[in-house]
Amino acid sequence: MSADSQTTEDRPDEGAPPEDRWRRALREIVESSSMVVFMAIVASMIIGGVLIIFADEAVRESAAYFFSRPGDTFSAIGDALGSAYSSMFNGAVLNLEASSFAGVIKPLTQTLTMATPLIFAGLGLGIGFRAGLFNIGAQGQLLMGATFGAYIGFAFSLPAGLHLLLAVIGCAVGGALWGFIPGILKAKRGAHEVIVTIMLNYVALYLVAWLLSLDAFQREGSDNPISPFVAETAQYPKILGVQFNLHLGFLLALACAWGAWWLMERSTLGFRLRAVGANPSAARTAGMNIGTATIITMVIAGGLAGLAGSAPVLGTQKFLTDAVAGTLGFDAITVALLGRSRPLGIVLAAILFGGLQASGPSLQVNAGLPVDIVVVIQALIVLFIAAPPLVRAMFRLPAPAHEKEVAA
Amino acid sequence: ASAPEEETSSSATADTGAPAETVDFKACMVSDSGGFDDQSFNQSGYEGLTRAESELGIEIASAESSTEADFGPNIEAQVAAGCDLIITVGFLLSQATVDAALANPDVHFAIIDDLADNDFDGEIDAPNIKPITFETDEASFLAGYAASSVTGGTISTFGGMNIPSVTIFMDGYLAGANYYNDTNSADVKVLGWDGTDGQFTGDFSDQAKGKNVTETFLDQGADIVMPVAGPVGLGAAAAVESAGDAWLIGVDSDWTLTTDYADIIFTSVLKNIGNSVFDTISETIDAGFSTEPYVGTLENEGVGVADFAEGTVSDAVLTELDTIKAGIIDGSISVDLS
Amino acid sequence: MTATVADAPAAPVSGAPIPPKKWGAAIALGVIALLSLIFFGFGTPAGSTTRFVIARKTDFIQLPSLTVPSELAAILLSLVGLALAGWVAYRANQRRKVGIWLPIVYGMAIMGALLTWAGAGREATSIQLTGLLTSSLFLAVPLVFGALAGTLCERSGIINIAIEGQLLAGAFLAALIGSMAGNAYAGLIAAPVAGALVGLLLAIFATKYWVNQIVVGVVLNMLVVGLTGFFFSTLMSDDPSLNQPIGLEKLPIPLLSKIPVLGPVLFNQNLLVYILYVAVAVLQIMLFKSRWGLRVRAVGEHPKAADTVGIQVNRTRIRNTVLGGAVAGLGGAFFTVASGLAFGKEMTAGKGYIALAAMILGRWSPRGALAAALLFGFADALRVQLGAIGSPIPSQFLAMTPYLATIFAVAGLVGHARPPASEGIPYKK
Amino acid sequence: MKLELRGITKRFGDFTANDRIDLVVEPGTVHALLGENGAGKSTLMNVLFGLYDADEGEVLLDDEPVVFDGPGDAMAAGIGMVHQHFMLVHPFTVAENVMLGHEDVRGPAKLLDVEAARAKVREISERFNFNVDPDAVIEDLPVGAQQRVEIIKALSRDASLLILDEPTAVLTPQETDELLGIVKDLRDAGTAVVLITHKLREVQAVADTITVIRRGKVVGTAEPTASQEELASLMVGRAVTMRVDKEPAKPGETMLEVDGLTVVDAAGIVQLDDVSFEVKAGEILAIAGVQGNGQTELTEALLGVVPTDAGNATLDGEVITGRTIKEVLHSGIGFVPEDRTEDGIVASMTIANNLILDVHDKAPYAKGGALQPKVIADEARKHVEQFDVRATGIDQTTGSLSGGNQQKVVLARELSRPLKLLIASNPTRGLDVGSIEFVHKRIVAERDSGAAVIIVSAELDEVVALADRIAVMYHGRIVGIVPPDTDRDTLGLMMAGAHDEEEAA
Ligand SMILES: Nc1ncnc2c1ncn2[C@@H]1O[C@H](COP(=O)(O)OP(=O)(O)OP(=O)(O)O)[C@@H](O)[C@H]1O
Ligand SMILES: Nc1ncnc2c1ncn2[C@@H]1O[C@H](COP(=O)(O)OP(=O)(O)OP(=O)(O)O)[C@@H](O)[C@H]1O
Ligand SMILES: [Mg+2]
Ligand SMILES: [Mg+2]
Repeated sequence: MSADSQTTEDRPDEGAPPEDRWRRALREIVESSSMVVFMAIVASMIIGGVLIIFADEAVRESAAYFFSRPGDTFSAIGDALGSAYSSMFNGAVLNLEASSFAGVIKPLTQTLTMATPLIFAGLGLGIGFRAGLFNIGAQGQLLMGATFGAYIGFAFSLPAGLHLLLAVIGCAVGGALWGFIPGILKAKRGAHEVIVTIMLNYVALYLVAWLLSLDAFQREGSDNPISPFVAETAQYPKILGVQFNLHLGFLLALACAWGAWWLMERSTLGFRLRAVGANPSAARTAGMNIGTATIITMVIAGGLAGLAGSAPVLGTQKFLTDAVAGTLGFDAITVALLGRSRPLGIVLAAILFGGLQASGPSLQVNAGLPVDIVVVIQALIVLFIAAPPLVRAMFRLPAPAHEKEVAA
Repeated sequence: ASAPEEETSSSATADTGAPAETVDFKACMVSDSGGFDDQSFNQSGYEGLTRAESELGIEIASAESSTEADFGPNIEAQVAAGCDLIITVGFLLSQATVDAALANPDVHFAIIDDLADNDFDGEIDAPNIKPITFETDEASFLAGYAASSVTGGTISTFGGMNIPSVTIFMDGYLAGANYYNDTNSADVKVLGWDGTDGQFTGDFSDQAKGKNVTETFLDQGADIVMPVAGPVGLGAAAAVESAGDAWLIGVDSDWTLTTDYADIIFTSVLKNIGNSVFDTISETIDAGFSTEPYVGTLENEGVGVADFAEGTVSDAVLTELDTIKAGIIDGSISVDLS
Repeated sequence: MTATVADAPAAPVSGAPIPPKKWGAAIALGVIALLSLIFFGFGTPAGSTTRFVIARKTDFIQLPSLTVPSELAAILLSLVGLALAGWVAYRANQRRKVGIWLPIVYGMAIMGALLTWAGAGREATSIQLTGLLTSSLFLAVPLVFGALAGTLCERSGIINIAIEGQLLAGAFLAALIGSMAGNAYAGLIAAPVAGALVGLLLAIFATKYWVNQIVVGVVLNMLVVGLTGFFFSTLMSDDPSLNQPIGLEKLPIPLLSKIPVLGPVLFNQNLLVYILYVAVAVLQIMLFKSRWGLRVRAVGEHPKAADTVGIQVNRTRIRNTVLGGAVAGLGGAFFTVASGLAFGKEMTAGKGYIALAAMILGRWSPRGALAAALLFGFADALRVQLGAIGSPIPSQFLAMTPYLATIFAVAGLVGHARPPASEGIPYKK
Repeated sequence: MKLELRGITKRFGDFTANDRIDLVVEPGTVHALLGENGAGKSTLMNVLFGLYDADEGEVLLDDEPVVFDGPGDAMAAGIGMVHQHFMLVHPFTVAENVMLGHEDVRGPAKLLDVEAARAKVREISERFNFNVDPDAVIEDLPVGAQQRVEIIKALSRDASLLILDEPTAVLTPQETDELLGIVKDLRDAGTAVVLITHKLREVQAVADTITVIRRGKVVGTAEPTASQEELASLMVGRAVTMRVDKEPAKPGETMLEVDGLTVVDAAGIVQLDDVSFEVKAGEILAIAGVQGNGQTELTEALLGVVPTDAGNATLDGEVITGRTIKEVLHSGIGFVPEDRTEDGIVASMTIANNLILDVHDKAPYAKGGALQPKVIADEARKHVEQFDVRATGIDQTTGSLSGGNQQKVVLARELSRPLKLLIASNPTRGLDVGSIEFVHKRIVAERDSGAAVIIVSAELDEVVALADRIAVMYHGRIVGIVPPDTDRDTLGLMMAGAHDEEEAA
């Protein structure tokens, strides 16, 4: 409602003199969504700052004698915030303290590396959302993809290139298989995909834990639940040289983003999936098979989530454990929704998440913040970015002419 | 509170009273995804680190890993922050530690619960890593034996997950009970572990499940339980406490000191990670870094059992335990499951 | 069976409004019963016995334990399952549904076969029936509260993914306040406040700022994990007196608690469990029989229709989401004060997500939520029981039991579940 | 109650739906609001009812300015409204829907008094001959019955100003007459009534005052004595023929042959009972009948949406029963569904996309699995222009079109590919007179180009005007097929189940 009234306030009256060019340019900047993202980060910095100050020992100590020497408290606050924000920037964007150029850009490459699996999985989830399926199962699909890919990677010895190709396909197939199960259960039995995918996450976890208790999946000479290394021939090559972790998977993820865009916007299959997602009964009346669309969607979504599993096992960590999925599958849900289920949005949201994740070590080690505060700040940033109306209200920015809703 | 003098050094001063002059040494630690509150090896290691900070006057930094993807970046961040010694916790960090060690030959590393030998050639994979490991089964063997001597016939154990760093406790426990049965021709049953598989809660955080598992053991007639599952063991303790006629065996640290359940702790299987971390740091400062692996055993008191609850273990058994301990140390008694 | 399948009409397009004869359930039940016969019936060593212990040693009435010949019992129970599957097939041929008794009896038969097989020839241990049921209820408690919370929110159109965070916040505040007051009941009162606060945030972001409700939910979970973790490792570890394992005592209900088997299971519980009974019953009635419930459901189904008859859509949603948060928060007390435990980091261990599944499995009704949570609790208790007595199934597969059981339940028995039509969509004028 | 609207302006984004509208409704009168599809009638009423906030202007009741925060305020002030898009909660029963918002309750827990609500529904239903079961669940009801529920809902609240937004669009002629009778009674009792309808006959029957809106502005008023032609041209801005001009049919080969088609639903009820008929190329067969007598099932069985239990249908010699919907559509059938928002359009997709919903994977719209955006856009522009869809562009989402324009999108899609058979359920529901004229012309043109046409319509006028033969359905059977000049009384009797003139035409 408040947006409504702002819209009208903002509308140039008919017959009023045309808005002057500069004012219009300014207005466009202020209304733009990048402005909102920027202000969202500012807002979460401010609120997160309160927590940082609270967590900082020097501040607490100096606050104890605030009235005798307030300057100490303020300088302690300044130090705490300064070190937190600079650590964040140094950890996720550019390390201005590094001596070499490589050191300066390393955080950026780390951000992109961290974003890679999120792009893959986010794309899969985004396609599902647009086809009307709420897939909570990226976690399990990712794990199964990682398992298949890693197995191909360590159990076979094949020529370079071919080995990588097969391992990557293995990841996609593993994930697709784990997506197929809820797909077919929904199509044939009407089983709610949210339940089935949540449950399959756990099943995948224990299945992989069991596999890792078998000799075939363990390193020779060890009983630890860690797989052998994936052969070099099956690893993603590093694309910026060995000093950076950024690997070919990132480019593959971008290619998939383009592919997902093409699929959803330009292909007849994507058209069907969108129609089924938006109005199944109209889609059915127009001759589309809902069950088939459900299965195809889940297979594609699972395949992409499976590819997300290739990022750790073929790119960064290079072996399989049952914790290889981390929280990627759940983060990807937020990434997909934050990116409004559109490929470009998902890529950007994944890079934001990658950056937040990449800043974690620096925040802990350099700014001395506990990991929990890092989590809280990350949550706040996402929350504010997801709520443009709130950010506009906080900073008294005008609403754009067409308020876009945040919806899957 | 009064304002401190203007000239106080900026680094935190020890409040233990120990007159630690500041040493120019930075020791750092990276946890695995359990975090430093895990009531288990991350926590013990971290206690060693903070003790070194206050007693040795060194600078410390720590980083918790939320997921496996954080291992490498956390270590790298500590390298970049100028840490002299980086201690990583758990076998999961093995490869990340080796990678960082190879890339940074002038930084020193130590890893807890792992041999840093990922190619299994019997050699440490980098020349600047010190492995810190523990023969925990030696200690839990004693606990299993002692428990068998006081039980009504059934003792039990469960783990968080079926992984070697957990099951080594259970192996020794089971072997200890078997040894008791053999030497005393008794028939004590061990529930929850048969040498290859058993009872696991599936994670290291769900205390309620730990409580439930323990109640199930008690229903089956067990009167002693040894949870090897970090904080999940607190759930077990709650179940034992409300049952009233059972005992709990703590793991890693002495649970009469670290938990609120002193009354029901039969004993604890100690794994002195904190000491080993502290010793590694102080040795590195005093004598320079050595890659000599540290193996905690009964002999060097890296592992052990805490005092038994009063009035439980008979003097005769205490004497037997001393003999067994000596036997384990001199190799005449094997703690392996036969 | 194949012959009857053949004369069924051509498979309908999925979701057809007029479905033909449904064979899925009969086939699934038949296959499972057959597997049970092969594995549990014929897989049980001949001559062994299984001991079922019905009463716990603390029970008032000590029923004798029951020892059965394992192989025979497992075969008979599997055959009962097969016969029931046949009955379902017969009814399906007549396009008739079967009563709710059937899945219950069927489930008991197959479970019985499984337990008989698992307990065969184990002298030291026995199948503890009362213990199994007590565990089931115990493990179901947070799920019921979580699923009730989800139901309250989703019935009004707000998707509550933040159940996990609400449980955790409730667990945290219950431990904190309970420890400060030195009284577990103080914690029980504080828990819903924490959950309600999380619910309020969800409600505001969802209704006022139209943020995607799932994003808010996931983010709130992160936020609660971060905040409770932070206070746990600072506040609580600095001063352990703020985090004490204090517990609600059991309040056995006179007479009722003396009933064999069910008495100790249901009526020798602490206050939180009694609140649970009341909450399920009251919410079931209120949601489907009261003015409040009618309006809430209208808002969740068709907010514009509700608006056109003068119901305040967003106010209703906010109120319900806060109430739902409070219910989940109360459920969070289970993890700490109601179980006699101190707070631990992330101690809810994903129960919020399972509760979400229980809500859907229970078709967004309190009664269904209870049933689904109990099913899950039972499957979980079963795996603990099998883990305790030892079983040839690898522990990782045992750990899958509750999750697989849930998948079977949705795919085999429940089928199509329809959420409130407008959930997740912000109401804008 | 006297109502006055002054200078009401309502904008959606850049689009002005109501532009400074003034309107006065005196107590005890029926005020008809006319205007073509998308003129802004519903929007104006929604503003009045408090559903939308006006951007400018004010509302006065009995000369007092009022501000409604929401419909609750409007209802409290004595305004009742029957919404064009049903405001019914689908999983609820009729009684629950009717009581929603002003429930009778018992006891401190405010438990619902369902019996009281049932009684109220039964009472109103009987009073107006509506034949509505209070315990029926809305989603199981045909749209006609839903419409009656909406009316019961409004009447159950004794409003002193009643807004009826196209209440008769899906009513049978008898029901329409009953409703108009009610409107007159209410007026005579002093209630002010605003009636929005596209059926000029109804306007002439009950209106005391007529206001015409075009493109958001009031363009004039008319006397109730004005002829339909006058009203129509005032509305549309040009002369409109109110009759369907068509040549006599020249039936060719048999195109569709239906033989013994039977449909039994999940509950075991026979919905379609041994139905046989044929339609020749170049003729229009209209299916008449009171709603709920199997018409819907017949069209859906032909399309393959519901499975058949016996019998078959052949199109041009090819069996179409037992095939997938896609195959049936591609064999040359065009289908205009009964419920357009549910089955006809995908509201969140653009007009261009809705226009290719069932041909998106056929040339020229697709090539090798890839859509051809340029072709799609060009064709869409052509169709939008041809069918006069009022939209800001082909990329507007279909859901934000007015209902009439949504219907035109469906028709444009189904009529723009070569058809052997067109099946259309209520093709002109909710359309304004200008659009109806256009649609009827298109349907006749389809026939003349050699397609067989089946029209299902609740509108007897439409049936008689379009049909070359009329099939009457009753209780799942075809009780007779008669020529279009059959008098209405006979048709009425047949629709009531009297057997007559089997296979006459
Ligand atoms: N919520 C909305 N957002 C955007 N445009 C809208 C909205 N509601 C209505 N419109 C547009 O406003 C115009 C007027 O619509 P309105 O529903 O008032 O027409 P109408 O006169 O009732 O037409 P009909 O005879 O088809 O019912 C239409 O062009 C419609 O597309
Ligand atoms: N918030 C909205 N956003 C987009 N479209 C909307 C919105 N609200 C309503 N609409 C659409 O705008 C149109 C106008 O709604 P309304 O209820 O006034 O129907 P109408 O125009 O009177 O329909 P008809 O043409 O059949 O008379 C409807 O088609 C509706 O689906
Ligand atoms: Mg080596
Ligand atoms: Mg209208």
